[in-house]
Amino acid sequence: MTAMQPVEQRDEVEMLSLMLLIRRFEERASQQYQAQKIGGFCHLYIGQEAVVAGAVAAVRDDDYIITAYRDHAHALARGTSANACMAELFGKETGCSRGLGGSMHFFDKQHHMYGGHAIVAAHVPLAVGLAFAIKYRGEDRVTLCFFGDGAINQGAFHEALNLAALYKLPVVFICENNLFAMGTSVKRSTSLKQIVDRAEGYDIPGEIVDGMNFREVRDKIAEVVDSIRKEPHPAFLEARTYRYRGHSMSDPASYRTKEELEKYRLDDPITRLRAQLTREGKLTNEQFDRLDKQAKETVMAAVKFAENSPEPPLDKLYDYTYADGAVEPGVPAAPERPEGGPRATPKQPADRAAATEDRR
Amino acid sequence: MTAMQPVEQRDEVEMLSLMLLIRRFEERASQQYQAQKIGGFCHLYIGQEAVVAGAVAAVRDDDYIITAYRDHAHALARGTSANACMAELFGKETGCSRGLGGSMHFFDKQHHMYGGHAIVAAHVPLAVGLAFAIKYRGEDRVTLCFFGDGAINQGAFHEALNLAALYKLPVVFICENNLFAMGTSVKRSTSLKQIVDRAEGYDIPGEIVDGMNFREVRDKIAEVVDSIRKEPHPAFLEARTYRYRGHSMSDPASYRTKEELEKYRLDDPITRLRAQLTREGKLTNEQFDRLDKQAKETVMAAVKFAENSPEPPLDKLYDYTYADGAVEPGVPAAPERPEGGPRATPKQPADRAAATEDRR
Amino acid sequence: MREITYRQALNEALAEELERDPNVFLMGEEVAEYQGAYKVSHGLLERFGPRRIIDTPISENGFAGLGVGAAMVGLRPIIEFMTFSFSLVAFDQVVNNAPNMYTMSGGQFNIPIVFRGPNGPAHQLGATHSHATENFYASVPGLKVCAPATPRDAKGLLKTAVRDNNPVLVLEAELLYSSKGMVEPPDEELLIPLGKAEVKREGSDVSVICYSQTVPLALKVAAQLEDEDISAEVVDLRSIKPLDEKAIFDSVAKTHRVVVVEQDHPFCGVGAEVCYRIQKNIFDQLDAPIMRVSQEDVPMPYNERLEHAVLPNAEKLLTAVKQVCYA
Amino acid sequence: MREITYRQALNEALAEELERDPNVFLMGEEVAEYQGAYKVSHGLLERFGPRRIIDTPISENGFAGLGVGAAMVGLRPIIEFMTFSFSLVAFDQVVNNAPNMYTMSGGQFNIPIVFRGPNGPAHQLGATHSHATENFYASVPGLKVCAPATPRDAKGLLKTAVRDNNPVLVLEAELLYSSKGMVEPPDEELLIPLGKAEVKREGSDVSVICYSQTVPLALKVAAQLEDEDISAEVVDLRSIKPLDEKAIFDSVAKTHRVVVVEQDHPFCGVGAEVCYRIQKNIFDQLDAPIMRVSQEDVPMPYNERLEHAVLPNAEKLLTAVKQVCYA
Ligand SMILES: Cc1ncc(C[n+]2csc(CCOP(=O)(O)OP(=O)(O)O)c2C)c(N)n1
Ligand SMILES: Cc1ncc(C[n+]2csc(CCOP(=O)(O)OP(=O)(O)O)c2C)c(N)n1
Ligand SMILES: [Mg+2]
Ligand SMILES: [Mg+2]
Repeated sequence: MTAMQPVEQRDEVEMLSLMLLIRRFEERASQQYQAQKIGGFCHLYIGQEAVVAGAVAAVRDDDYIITAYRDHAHALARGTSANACMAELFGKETGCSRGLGGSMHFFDKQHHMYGGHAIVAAHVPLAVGLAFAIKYRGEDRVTLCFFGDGAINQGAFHEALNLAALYKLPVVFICENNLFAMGTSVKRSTSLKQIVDRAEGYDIPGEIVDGMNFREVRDKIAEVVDSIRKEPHPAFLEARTYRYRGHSMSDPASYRTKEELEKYRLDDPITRLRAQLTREGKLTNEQFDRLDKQAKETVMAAVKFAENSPEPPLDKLYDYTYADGAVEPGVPAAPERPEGGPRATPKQPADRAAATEDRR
Repeated sequence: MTAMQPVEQRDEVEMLSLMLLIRRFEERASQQYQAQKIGGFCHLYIGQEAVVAGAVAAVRDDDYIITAYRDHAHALARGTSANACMAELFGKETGCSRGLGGSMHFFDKQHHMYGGHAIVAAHVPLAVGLAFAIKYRGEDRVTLCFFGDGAINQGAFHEALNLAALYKLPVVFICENNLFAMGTSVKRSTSLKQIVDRAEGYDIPGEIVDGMNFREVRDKIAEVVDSIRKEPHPAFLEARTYRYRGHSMSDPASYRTKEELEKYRLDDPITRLRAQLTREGKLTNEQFDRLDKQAKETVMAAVKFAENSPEPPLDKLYDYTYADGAVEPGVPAAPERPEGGPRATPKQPADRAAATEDRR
Repeated sequence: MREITYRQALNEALAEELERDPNVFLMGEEVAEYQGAYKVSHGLLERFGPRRIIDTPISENGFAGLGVGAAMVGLRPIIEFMTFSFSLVAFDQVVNNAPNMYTMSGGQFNIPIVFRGPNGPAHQLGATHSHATENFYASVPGLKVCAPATPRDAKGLLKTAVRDNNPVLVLEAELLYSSKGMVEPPDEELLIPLGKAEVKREGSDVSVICYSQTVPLALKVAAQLEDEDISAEVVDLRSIKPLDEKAIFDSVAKTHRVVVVEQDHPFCGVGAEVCYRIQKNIFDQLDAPIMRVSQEDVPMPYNERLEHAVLPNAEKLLTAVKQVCYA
Repeated sequence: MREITYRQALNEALAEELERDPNVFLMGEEVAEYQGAYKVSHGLLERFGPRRIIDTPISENGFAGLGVGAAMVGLRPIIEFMTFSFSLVAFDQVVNNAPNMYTMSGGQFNIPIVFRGPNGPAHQLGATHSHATENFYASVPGLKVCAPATPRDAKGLLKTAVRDNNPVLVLEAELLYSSKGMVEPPDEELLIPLGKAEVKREGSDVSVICYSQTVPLALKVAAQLEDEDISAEVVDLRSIKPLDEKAIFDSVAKTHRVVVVEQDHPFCGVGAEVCYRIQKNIFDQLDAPIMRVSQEDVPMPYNERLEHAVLPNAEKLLTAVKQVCYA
């Protein structure tokens, strides 16, 4: 890797705001989940905010980002509105995935957020595909691929890393090591002393960063990304972090001690960046409180927005299975639509879903 | 790994005979394939004999062995008769898999040969399961798992190695690196400078051996196995070797040079062991010729045996889908048998394969 | 008999079989220390120890294969998939290694393994987490597949599966884990054979063929139909493969009308197979076309209302029954 | 029109689409330097270079996923599985990521990808290498599946698949790679729509519904049946999904008797689906139960004679036709 280069970096106070927004968003999501406004699974990122904030602070808006199911923060960090995120959790049509994806499947094409993927490690090959497309087109973008410590023991992870290394693709693999995959500690899932060593098995340069420290994450990713833009190659970062909450809403997290949790809480990424900025005279207590208040208000407004948004219409049920059209006209597009559905499909009038026949 | 320990080793002249038997068997198989006595795919091991011979010379008869589809040699090395091997290639009932497996699926329970597996790397988890059973039962056996250089980029390989390391299972992963996976050279399939480095990614001890040198393979495996018997753990060996023939019978192997092939032929494992033994006064030319003649005769006899053996009977078509019986009586065993089949299945008279209804 | 939950019934089955046979072990993600993602293995680690109740990393293909390998030398693994949606990353081990080994080895290696875990849509888990895999697996020769709907069937089928000498998939119903039902006391050995359906409600006008999560649905609709003077017979397949043709045919011979209500997707699903068998064998008994009620042929949406619309539900089943009854 | 092989037809389709659209690339094991394991991609590396014709390691799940990711940002990958038996290790990417993405993203990301390669039993390759995967994939919403039988269909369907905005599986027939047929000259654009069957032979007594490797079989048997005064109509589905119900129903309305001859396993197979649709929609048109001829429901044995007995073959098809014709 080349020596560190200065990069244009986003304002740190702005990034602190982002971390606050993420924190407040998820606290509120947790509350709304308990109130049964949100269904399915819901995995909170609280405690890990410095990782994604540091990452987006180090890259351009048109770089690609992709992650697993603990993904609210990644969308928010990318610029997806709190409204669209909350509405997605509520399953509303105004959600970032139109209410069809849910908590685990956030997508935002406009902001180059490529999901939200719920099969552990299955998105790592996708990330390599995004990076492949960058190189194929001769662009200087970079793909950031986030995943958990539990993902590194999946076959998909392995195949993807080897391919990325072999084809020298511009992708940063960022392992958010929060020490646990559900109730399984890293020590019980991985034969290695430290996760980053696995990168050696592919000849991919790897480093460890303190995932509770916004600046360290940002600077390390900036350095890596700078090197990649000059000459595409993969890189691996192990970001050591911690989730304060259980794996998902239903997990009491009894597999870890109160002391451990408290230790990490003392190292809180928001408190830490706040202290750094305050110490350096870049932030007053009043400013911080204002930012926090703003974050809370944004999130409250998002809850209202979500509540008042419409549900996805029933008559569009068949609209999101097959994309319309084809490069050439004359090729029928969507099979299996019910008759008389909202969109005309004149080419296959008889061809409706067999299961649908009983549904009027 | 502990220091090398002397092991009870098989007689070297006997092992040279084995290598000759493998060589002559495969030459004859190649000829019979061309004469269309053998169907399907047929992958020859010629050139790699020292690897499997060295391996079996270093372990006990009751240790477990499992490999991929280039498996004739592994069965022969384990003690499966040339008759049973050739009959299998001919698809005869006397074959080691009753003519149902074919070249890629040799099995021999009696000789602890657990296959013969044709999906690349899919047998590596099986090997870990064999090793798991050893440890579960508190035995001191070892599992030897053979696979090619092409297998190390499959997800199954990765997951299996991590599991073996995590559970400290008694298995030796032996990568028969013959430099090519079909037409793809290792350099084009793997991001690493040397395959053995991948073992580090699992904290598994790894070493390279000269796979053309019987004694080196044997001694290294003996050393590793000795260490494993004392305290179960996985180990990794990269055996550098070469296949003289194409990937399968239909491959002209035009992706490599004549010079490369010639270079390796000069390093022939049989010639090498013969020279060592001759130099040491343990083998005369006459003895060697006799051994070779014996090998050829055994193989010729095997062809005759195979030719004269019966085909698996048609009326047993449904006999090998479900194993009979259960631990407890009263549970119907095999579903979907045609009516009036050779075996009584009174429990489900109406339950015959739908597809079979038209076959009388 | 006493009333226990489906979850408890599975737990008892596991405990009894672990107790009975030292070759049986349970392996999967979070089955031990966490007591099971859905608590099916609650208490087993404490009782049987870490040698036999084994947590794994997230490596379904790896540990499914480990199980098959261990079964080759006589162990009897029970492999838990946290859900069968995750079995898709282990697909090759389940459909290639487990069921083919017995054939490929000419009968030398049978694979006495159980793959189990919740299968089918649960509640708002979205497209990746709502797979109903029964038609995939039932189409593979060498596998047996069952999908119990009641605590009693869950216990009896799982115990039988563990004792079977072949790979058996026990597809559990996540939404039924907390449902209750009468089950024989633990000192009475309960084994329910694979391949035997059960008439869960007698009727004379129409056969509603169902399994797993569609059984309570069918029973509910059957009760509703009573008010409209339609007498529905509810046939719970219990096993998908082997399929109990006789029980199906017996019911159809009585009612002459059939609706299959299945939790998988329609295309090449269980309903299609049942339909083929009926029309092929007792064509003349049919007074109306067979209808199926299944998932709509779309990936599962997250939104609750849409999910309900995609699932087989009471409205759809009622409509289908009336249609085959020309009511 | 000129006569070319099925292999050549596929090769032309690939070359024409690579030529037409710079977003199209071909990736898979041995597709480039080796010229394809079955030589389907012969000459393409030389013509289009290593940027667009890309050899991979043996990592099906990895490069299938790579393709899906590249398709998310507008590339149009053609992913070759050396055979579809090896697609089973990539099953999760093919059935979870490719078809679900469009739904899960609320319509933001469609996945214009082609997965192609030989599918179904070839000749004595044994249980692991003989998988017919069409019923697996056709049951998954969001995928389209075609299985051409002639050079013309192979070319026209593959070209259409590349231009489709959704994941399409092109299941090729290894045993037909060297078969010949008439195809439009290269300067005439040949696109055959997905979801359109073709009557490959007109007849009036019985509809034989087939696809891929069973089409030549059906045609051969139809010719034999002529001698016995049975006029068989041969309907080549060409696409499994979407399924051309209309073409099927039109033929059945004419013949009133149906045999489906499929290359997959019977249980939850294509034949079951076709049967359901027919009886459901035109029950009254049927003069006899529908019969299917498929693989026997056993893992494929290596022995040639047994393999022949397991496969759908002429004897079985003849018997089935006579049975539905009560002849
Ligand atoms: C293939 C697969 N197996 C199992 C699961 C169930 N599961 C969801 S998240 C998870 C733990 C993942 O842990 P990690 O990768 O460390 O991420 P974290 O939750 O800590 O962010 C598991 C086992 C899944 N979604 N996919
Ligand atoms: C999953 C899978 N993908 C592809 C194949 C086709 N295939 C058979 S052997 C082979 C090459 C394997 O090479 P290697 O592992 O080096 O073993 P060698 O043939 O050199 O002994 C390939 C690609 C397969 N059998 N399984
Ligand atoms: Mg984690
Ligand atoms: Mg090799």
